[in-house]
Amino acid sequence: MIDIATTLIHITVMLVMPPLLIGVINKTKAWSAGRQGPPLLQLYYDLLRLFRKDMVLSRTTTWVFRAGPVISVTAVLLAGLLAPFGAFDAPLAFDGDLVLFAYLMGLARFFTASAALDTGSAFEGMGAAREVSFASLAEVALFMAFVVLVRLSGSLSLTPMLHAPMTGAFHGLPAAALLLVGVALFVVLLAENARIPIDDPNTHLELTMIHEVMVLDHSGPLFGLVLYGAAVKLLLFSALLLHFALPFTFGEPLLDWALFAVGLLAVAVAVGVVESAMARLSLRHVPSLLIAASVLCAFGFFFTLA
Amino acid sequence: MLLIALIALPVLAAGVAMALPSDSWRPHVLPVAAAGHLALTVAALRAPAQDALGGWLALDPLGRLVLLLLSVLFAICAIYAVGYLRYRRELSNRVFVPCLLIFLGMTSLVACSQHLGLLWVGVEATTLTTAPLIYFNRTPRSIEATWKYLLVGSVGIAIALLGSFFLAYASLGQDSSLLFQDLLKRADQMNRSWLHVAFVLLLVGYGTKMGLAPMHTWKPDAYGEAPGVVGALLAGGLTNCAFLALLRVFQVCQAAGEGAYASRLLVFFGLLSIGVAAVFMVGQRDFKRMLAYSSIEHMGILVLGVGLGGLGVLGALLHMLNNGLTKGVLFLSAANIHRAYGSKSIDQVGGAMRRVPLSGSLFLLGFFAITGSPPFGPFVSEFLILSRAFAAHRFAVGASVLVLLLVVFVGMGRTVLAMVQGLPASDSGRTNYRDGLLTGMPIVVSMGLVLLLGLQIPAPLESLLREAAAFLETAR
Amino acid sequence: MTPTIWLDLSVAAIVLTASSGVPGLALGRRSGAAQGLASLLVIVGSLLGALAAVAVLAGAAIETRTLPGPLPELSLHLRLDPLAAFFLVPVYLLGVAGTLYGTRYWKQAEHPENGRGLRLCYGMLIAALAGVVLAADGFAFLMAWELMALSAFFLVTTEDDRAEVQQAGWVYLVAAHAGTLALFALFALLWAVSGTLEFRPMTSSAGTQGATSVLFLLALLGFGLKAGIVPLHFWLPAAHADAPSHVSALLSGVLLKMGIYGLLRIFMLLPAPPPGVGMLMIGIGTVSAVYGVVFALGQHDLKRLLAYHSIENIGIIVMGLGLALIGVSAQQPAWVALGLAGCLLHVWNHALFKALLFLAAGSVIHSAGTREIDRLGGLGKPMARTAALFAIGAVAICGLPPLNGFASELLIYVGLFRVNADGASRLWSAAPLAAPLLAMAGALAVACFVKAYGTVFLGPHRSESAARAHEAPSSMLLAMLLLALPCVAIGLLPALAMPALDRVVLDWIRLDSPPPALSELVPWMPIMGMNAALVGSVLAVLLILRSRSRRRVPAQTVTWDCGYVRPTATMAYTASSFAQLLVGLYGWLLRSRSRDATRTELFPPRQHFHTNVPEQVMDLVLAPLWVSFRRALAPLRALQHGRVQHYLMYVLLTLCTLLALLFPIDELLRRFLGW
Amino acid sequence: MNFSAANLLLVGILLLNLFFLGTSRIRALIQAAALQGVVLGVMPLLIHGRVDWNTGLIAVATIVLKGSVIPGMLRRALREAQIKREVEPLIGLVPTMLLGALGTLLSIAFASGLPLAPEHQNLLVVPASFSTVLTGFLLLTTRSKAITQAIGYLVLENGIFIFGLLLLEAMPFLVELGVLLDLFVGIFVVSIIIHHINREFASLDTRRLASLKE
Repeated sequence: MIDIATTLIHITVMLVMPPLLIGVINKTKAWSAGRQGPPLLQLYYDLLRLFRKDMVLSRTTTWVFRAGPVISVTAVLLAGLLAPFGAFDAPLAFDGDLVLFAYLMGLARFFTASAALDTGSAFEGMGAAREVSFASLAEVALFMAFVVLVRLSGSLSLTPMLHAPMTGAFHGLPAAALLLVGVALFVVLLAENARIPIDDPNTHLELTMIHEVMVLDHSGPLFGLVLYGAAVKLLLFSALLLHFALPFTFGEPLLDWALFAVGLLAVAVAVGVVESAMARLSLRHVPSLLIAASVLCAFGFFFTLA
Repeated sequence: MLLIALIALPVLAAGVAMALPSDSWRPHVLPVAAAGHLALTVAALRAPAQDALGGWLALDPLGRLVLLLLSVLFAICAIYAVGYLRYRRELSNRVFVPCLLIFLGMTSLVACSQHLGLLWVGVEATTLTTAPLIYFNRTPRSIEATWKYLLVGSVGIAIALLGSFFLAYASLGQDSSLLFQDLLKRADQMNRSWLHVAFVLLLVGYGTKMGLAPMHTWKPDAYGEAPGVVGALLAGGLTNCAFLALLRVFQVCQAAGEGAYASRLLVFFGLLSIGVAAVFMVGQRDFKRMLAYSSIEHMGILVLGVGLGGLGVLGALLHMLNNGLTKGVLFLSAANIHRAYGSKSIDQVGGAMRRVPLSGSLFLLGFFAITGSPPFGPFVSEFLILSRAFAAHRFAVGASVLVLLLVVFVGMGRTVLAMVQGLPASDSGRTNYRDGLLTGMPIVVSMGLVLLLGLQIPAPLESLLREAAAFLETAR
Repeated sequence: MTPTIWLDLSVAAIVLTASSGVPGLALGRRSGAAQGLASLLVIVGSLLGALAAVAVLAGAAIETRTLPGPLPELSLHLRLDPLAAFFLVPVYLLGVAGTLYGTRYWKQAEHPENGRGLRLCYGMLIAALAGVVLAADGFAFLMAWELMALSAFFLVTTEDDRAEVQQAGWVYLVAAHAGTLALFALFALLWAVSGTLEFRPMTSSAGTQGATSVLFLLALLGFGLKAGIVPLHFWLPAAHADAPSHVSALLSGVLLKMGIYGLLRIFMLLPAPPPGVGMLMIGIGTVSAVYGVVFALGQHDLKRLLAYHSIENIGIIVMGLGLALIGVSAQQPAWVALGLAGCLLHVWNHALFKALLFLAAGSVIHSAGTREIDRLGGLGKPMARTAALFAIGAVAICGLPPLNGFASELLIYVGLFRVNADGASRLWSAAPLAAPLLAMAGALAVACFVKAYGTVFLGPHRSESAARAHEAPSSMLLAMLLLALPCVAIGLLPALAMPALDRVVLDWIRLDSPPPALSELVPWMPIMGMNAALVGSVLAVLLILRSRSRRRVPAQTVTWDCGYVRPTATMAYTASSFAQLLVGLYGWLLRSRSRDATRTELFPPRQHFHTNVPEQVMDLVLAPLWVSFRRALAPLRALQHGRVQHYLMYVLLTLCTLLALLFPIDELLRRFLGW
Repeated sequence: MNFSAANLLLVGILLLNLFFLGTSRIRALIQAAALQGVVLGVMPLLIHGRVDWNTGLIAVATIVLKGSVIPGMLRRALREAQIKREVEPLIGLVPTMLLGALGTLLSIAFASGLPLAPEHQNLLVVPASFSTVLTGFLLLTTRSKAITQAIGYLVLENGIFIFGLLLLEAMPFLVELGVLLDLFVGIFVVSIIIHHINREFASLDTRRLASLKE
């Protein structure tokens, strides 16, 4: 049955591919910097190593510290079941799943940040504070985008919503609205996944980090879960974005999957390019960027009203 | 005979009290006389309508209502007075006690009298008998208060007399009797312009006695300086006598078809009184004067209700009872707090709920009752009056009353809570006063009555109220 | 059974709870027996009442009864319909939990002075709350309403020896009385317009159009003051923060909801409102939600923080109500169903998790002795159970799956998006814009509760008192568990709550076409599946980790913290610093006042930094207004200046004016010349 | 015949009012009050026309009370209060006189608006009573000494009494006596209080009685 097949592919892609994206990003950055860079599969190696390592726990911590990464990975993976990949329906699609998608991310955030505070370290506290603060603005942009999409597609479920652009039924203002939403979603992607210009994943000054600094104390399998979860999150948002970047389908499953995979890698490259081209914004200016994203979507909404 | 006994008994008791030599025994005449009077009142209320002195004395529903209130309130105050006077041994009560009794007699006379002139004589007599009561403390401030009370009150009463003459003259002509039922009969032939002038004069005159703004000026002084028990009797008894007189005049006006004009004036003075009271209650530091202004406010509510007519009248009559009894609670408990701290300024008084728990709590409850909180009586009557305002499409009136009530609540509440809450200030004067049976129980009783009126008005009383309202409305 | 038993049960419950505190007055100031008896009475009464409520929600017939009032015109009507039953459930649940909690939290032996009064008013309050929802006419409603306000006032001022408590109680009292007066007007007007005090749906005749809008505004004022919607919330934070915790739980859990109940009840009576009303409600709700959570972020006091979150959640509830009203005006049963269901379910949910949080906060205060978040910390170790319960409440209040907050917010989201999806360009097509703001409120709530939970229960101890903290006694834990379990149950299996909601919606709605069942509007099956998967897999992974670490015991060390050998509590991130970024972002709204002594000399001495967020409406609007009002009155007070001559002058002037009015001046001149 | 004589006396009363407002000496004030009392005592006989028991008794009582007893009490109060015999008006004498005159004119105009019973036509009773009441008020509001205010109250009562003359038939005898009695007791109590004021404050200046405010 094709459905089962799709689901299986969906899950495998979601489980297997994420670390590759990170690899691609780093490779891109390395090349543009004229360096050799780590191998594409570096993260896979890291993960394997981490899962084999022992844990070191701070005496200050409680169960929250351990539950944090677990819950966030689980939440993100479950959210992945709701996001349609390319031309295919998501394994689960129902009215209102968009809310569940966003709120599962929120759950992940809650426990990541709590786990960070559990260590009682000033740096991790800083990271947690920034994470939750910026997320509150990213959330607005995300839901604004949803509002526009619901308006255009007339449906309350991610799958039909995101497939709407592919129907190519939109011209004029609605099309413009879609474009704006796409841009906004890209910004959200950068923010949610702690990429430049919002955050610099491999800076070496803890004071300026957001996501990386939250997990300073995690080690061994826990740290592995954290890294993996981050990668999956990146994949999911890229998948959302792809519906705007490549709004068409061949109608032929294999080709479509190929297209989707290529698309994901392309997004990774794009992220990498952005990271090598741009500098990190100072924290003061991050909010304005996110607000700008929401404003774009607001324009989109008014286009749809017209 | 019953009616004459109602008036004579207290006067005789006054004589007895005057004759008694000992200051410590004399007060006990009060409860005895009060009990007798209460018994007579109940008998009179049960007995069929009767009259005495050729119809000059009779009990119509209005009179019954007022008489009942007076008798009950006096009984409460009489018991309290015994306890109170024990704390004031330094002062002779040779004048005080007899005057209280005469006051009872005269108010009963007002309640029973059916004759324009006799009514006036009664009211004037109450004025004169209360002057020594206000002067009980023998301080310069109390003299000042008495002087103002006497002067303003007497002038007001004089104007009322002129008004009565005018009313008499307006109906001059055929058989010239000044009995109210005759006046009502002849109302339609009355001369309009005389009637108008008469109503104005009587309104100002008896309004002064009632304490309607702007003729209220004597009230804060008198209530502030008089002993609490006197304040209770003035606020709950005397004012209602004046209200009764006003009602009778209003009735005549209605019978003459001038109800609209009279109602307009009543509503106006009602609003004005509530407003003035509100202004002076905000930031009032002397709690007895605050109670005086509260009394002004409620007189305003009474005339407002009557002016609005319909259910408003029923509400006003009910409110007369509620206000009288609640004022009893407030003045008596305030007096206890005054005793306990030796001051009536909220700068010295604080934490009364801890220093005198019973009086403090009763004072707080009384505050909630008088500001129209259920389950107490005033809530019911005020709700009736306000609903009437809206039902009569007097939206502006209703709205402004509500706003003013809020201001009153804020002003009064600030003072009351400052008194009862918190810890007693260490420097505030300690006195030998403690809540006792005699000074506590009467207040509890009247609080209970207020609660009863709010939950379930006894059937006989209800029918009495309805008769009275109907009696007032018949002329309309 | 006879169909009249349920209302009788409710009345019995009212009597039992109302009288619960009375025997205690007779017993001694320190007698624990009195407390036990009172608690028993409350619990028994609550169980009876809850039984009746559940029965009606489960489909028992609607009953009405008339009790004698002070006057025949004012007899008291009672009515137990689904809406009332729905609100009765949290009343009694929280009543039981709070009473259980109180037996240890407010031991008579430890509070001989105010313990009895507290219990008396506690029972009274529960009874009054039940009375409010059962009342079926304006008079009975007002009566119960004001009783509720008064007993709540006495509860708030339990510790009236503290100045801030007096102030909080006073502001609350004034706000409550203002609201009651507005309701006075509301019901008087209703009486005048519809001709009866009983709650009967008004027939929208021609004359009532103007009256309807006035009634709506009065209701918004009167009930809004109670519900604490912005800007009528000014009394709320102080009152809820300064009351004893199990009282705060009741106040914020159910008392606020009475404002919502009142609005729902009034909208049952009024004819269908214009769509503008619904939009207005959604606007108010959104503003309240964001305002509440933003101010919560700025708080340093655990209970004030929770109090501001009540404003946020009331905002969410009002959004649902507004959605339902839009549905009514747009004749869209689905919108009504979703909006109303979201509103109602969130009423339940907020009652549950907010009470849970207040009780947990109470345990913290009880054992650590301070409400200052920054002086707590690391309580997760000594108070593991309390911490876990607080965590449940925190996740739930952030509306995160798999707990109950998500279910109700999902209903509202779906409703908003549905308006968005099948709405032509009409006035209400702007409504969906509320969704992103609701999302923002949610995200900010996450930030706020990460701050609260992380600073209070996680990290190092920030003070001696925190270090000495101990676990709460079992009765208090039991009370919290009583609230936490429903949170989890509704969260994991939201479908269970739907039949009750359907019944209320069906009874409330007044449209030509009946509303679709909620289970058709929102697919609960996949959601419950996701919940199960989430919980299951998390537990599985945790078990794997545990077994693994049993095999290979993880090394214990200090927090790495970039190489500090001996990290101290002062190095940990404080709640204030945690919120700093957002507080700065919303500085234009918060106007946080900071007092820091930044020195510049070489060896600066010990320095202090202190910030606080004032309560805007109170400090910046009402207080100055009142002051200027009093200043305006001052000259008038000169009228009573003690000169008897002038007093007599007033009399004379009044007299002359009235007489002059009798005689128009031209008339007077004519006669004078003619004479 | 009688009526014109009555009018004559009424005009006299009007003049007395002006004198009340004009004089600066308290003793003179008391004299004038006494005189007015006597005049009032005569009035009933003139207006009533014939002399019968009621009117006679009322006349006698009036003359005795208003003419001698009450003025006597006031004199005693004045004597034992060792004070300046000056009136000490709060506003000047002349303005008060002018006010009084204006008041008289207005009351005449006002009275002309009220229809009189046939038997009382062209009788100055109403204007006279009005202006007397007004005079009393002016004394009460513009004079500072307690005793002068007492006199003002007395004059006020006189004004009302004048109007009462129109009602001799209507108002029963008892009431008339009751009124007189009340007035008497009133003045009596007032003079007692004056006595106390004098003892407490060593003065009758009511400007000192202003400690109770707001």
